[in-house]
Amino acid sequence: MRVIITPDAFSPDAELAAFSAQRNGEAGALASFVGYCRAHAGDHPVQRLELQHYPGFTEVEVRRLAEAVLARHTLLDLLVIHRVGAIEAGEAIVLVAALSDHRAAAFAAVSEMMDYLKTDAPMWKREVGIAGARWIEPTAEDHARRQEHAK
Amino acid sequence: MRVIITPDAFSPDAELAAFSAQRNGEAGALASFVGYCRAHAGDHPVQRLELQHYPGFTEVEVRRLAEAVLARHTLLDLLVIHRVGAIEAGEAIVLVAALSDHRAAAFAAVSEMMDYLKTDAPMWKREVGIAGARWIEPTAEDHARRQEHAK
Amino acid sequence: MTTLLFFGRLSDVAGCSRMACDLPQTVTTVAALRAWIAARDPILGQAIQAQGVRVAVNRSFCVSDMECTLGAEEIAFMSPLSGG
Amino acid sequence: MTTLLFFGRLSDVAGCSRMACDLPQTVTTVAALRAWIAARDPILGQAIQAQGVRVAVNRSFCVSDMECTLGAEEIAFMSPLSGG
Repeated sequence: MRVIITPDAFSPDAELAAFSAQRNGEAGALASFVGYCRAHAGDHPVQRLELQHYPGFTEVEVRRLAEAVLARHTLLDLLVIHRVGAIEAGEAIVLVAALSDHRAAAFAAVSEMMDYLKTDAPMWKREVGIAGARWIEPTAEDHARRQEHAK
Repeated sequence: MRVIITPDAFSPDAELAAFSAQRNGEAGALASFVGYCRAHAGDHPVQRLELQHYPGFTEVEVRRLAEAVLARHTLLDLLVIHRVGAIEAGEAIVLVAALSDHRAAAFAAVSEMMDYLKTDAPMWKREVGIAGARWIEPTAEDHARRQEHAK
Repeated sequence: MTTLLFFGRLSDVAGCSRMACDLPQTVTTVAALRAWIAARDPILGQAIQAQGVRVAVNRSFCVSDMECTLGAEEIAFMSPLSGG
Repeated sequence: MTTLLFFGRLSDVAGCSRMACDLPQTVTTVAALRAWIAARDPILGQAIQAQGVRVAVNRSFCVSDMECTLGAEEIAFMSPLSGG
């Protein structure tokens, strides 16, 4: 399992290729998700996102969430990379990938990890546009999805 | 939307990178799944899979399934690549990827497309090992998952 | 002339994946075709009755065994599908 | 000396994300700390009462407002989390 919280831009393609390359013919299923910073939110342009985090706490909590996902599903490996700091439109914010023998476990793990990140990871997202900045807070839907997973 | 049924080996990493590159800062969410040919099934080694298909029918049916997925979810794009013929252990069998504004739609589309492929796509999978060949047929679980989607 | 196709496990049972047949005029439905096959090859006849076997006439899935096969160019018997 | 941290929207309201305080001996719980902050800055005091705000004492999430803050080095007030 690798959990990386980083201020540096990363290539989800390259990270996913490296993650999948270590499967050695064993895993049958690779599910993944990449969240990108969009150039628009609704009808207004977005210049960048700023992800505030709590150094020393964010890393520990995200790792704890990833360990919970790993414990709940039969996985061969799990990868979580999350940007913090300033993220330009078009750049990747988050990559989650799971290798498993079975597709259902791989899908469930990635989906659940994303739901956890949305509501349980100590990070705060601010959208910066021409008109100024605004904080993005989780939606009722995010919380509802989170509630579907047992604690 | 691209739907490819091919006897040629493909690189899921390269295909996914190309698919994601055309998003132009618009899509916020990329979900994907890769199914690989495993080197083992349970405790016995697998040399390769052979995927029989029905030329002229398989292509039409898989495209029809992909169109149904596209119609049911708010997607920006959908990619389906499926190998047929002889597939060596370690090679990719299938890649499904969906670009969307929202992660829930992207996840649902990929997961549903995989479920359809398992039970509704005219393809027949045979596992070839040292001891001989055996046909793989969908499990009760595959059918149960498929039943969760409306027709 | 009608081409019968067999896929998956059925291609092993049939001993081939493709068979050109001159079907008699009495074979007008999928059900009649099953009976005709069973009369000529009882083992294959039983195999195409197995649960999960699907039939396509001219590359269109059949919903009922009463579907017409008259003049069909291609009729496929398919073991349970297993892509992905 | 205790460091108070404010994250998300709360860092805007507090006007800073970090504040070093000499908390009085009477501030022994999270509830008492909220009241102490509200007395000094009513707007911030109201903001930290908002739904979804979470508190961590020494980098551990609080479950109850009755949790002890005595001798805490770091207490964080966090707007609703929004990663991913």
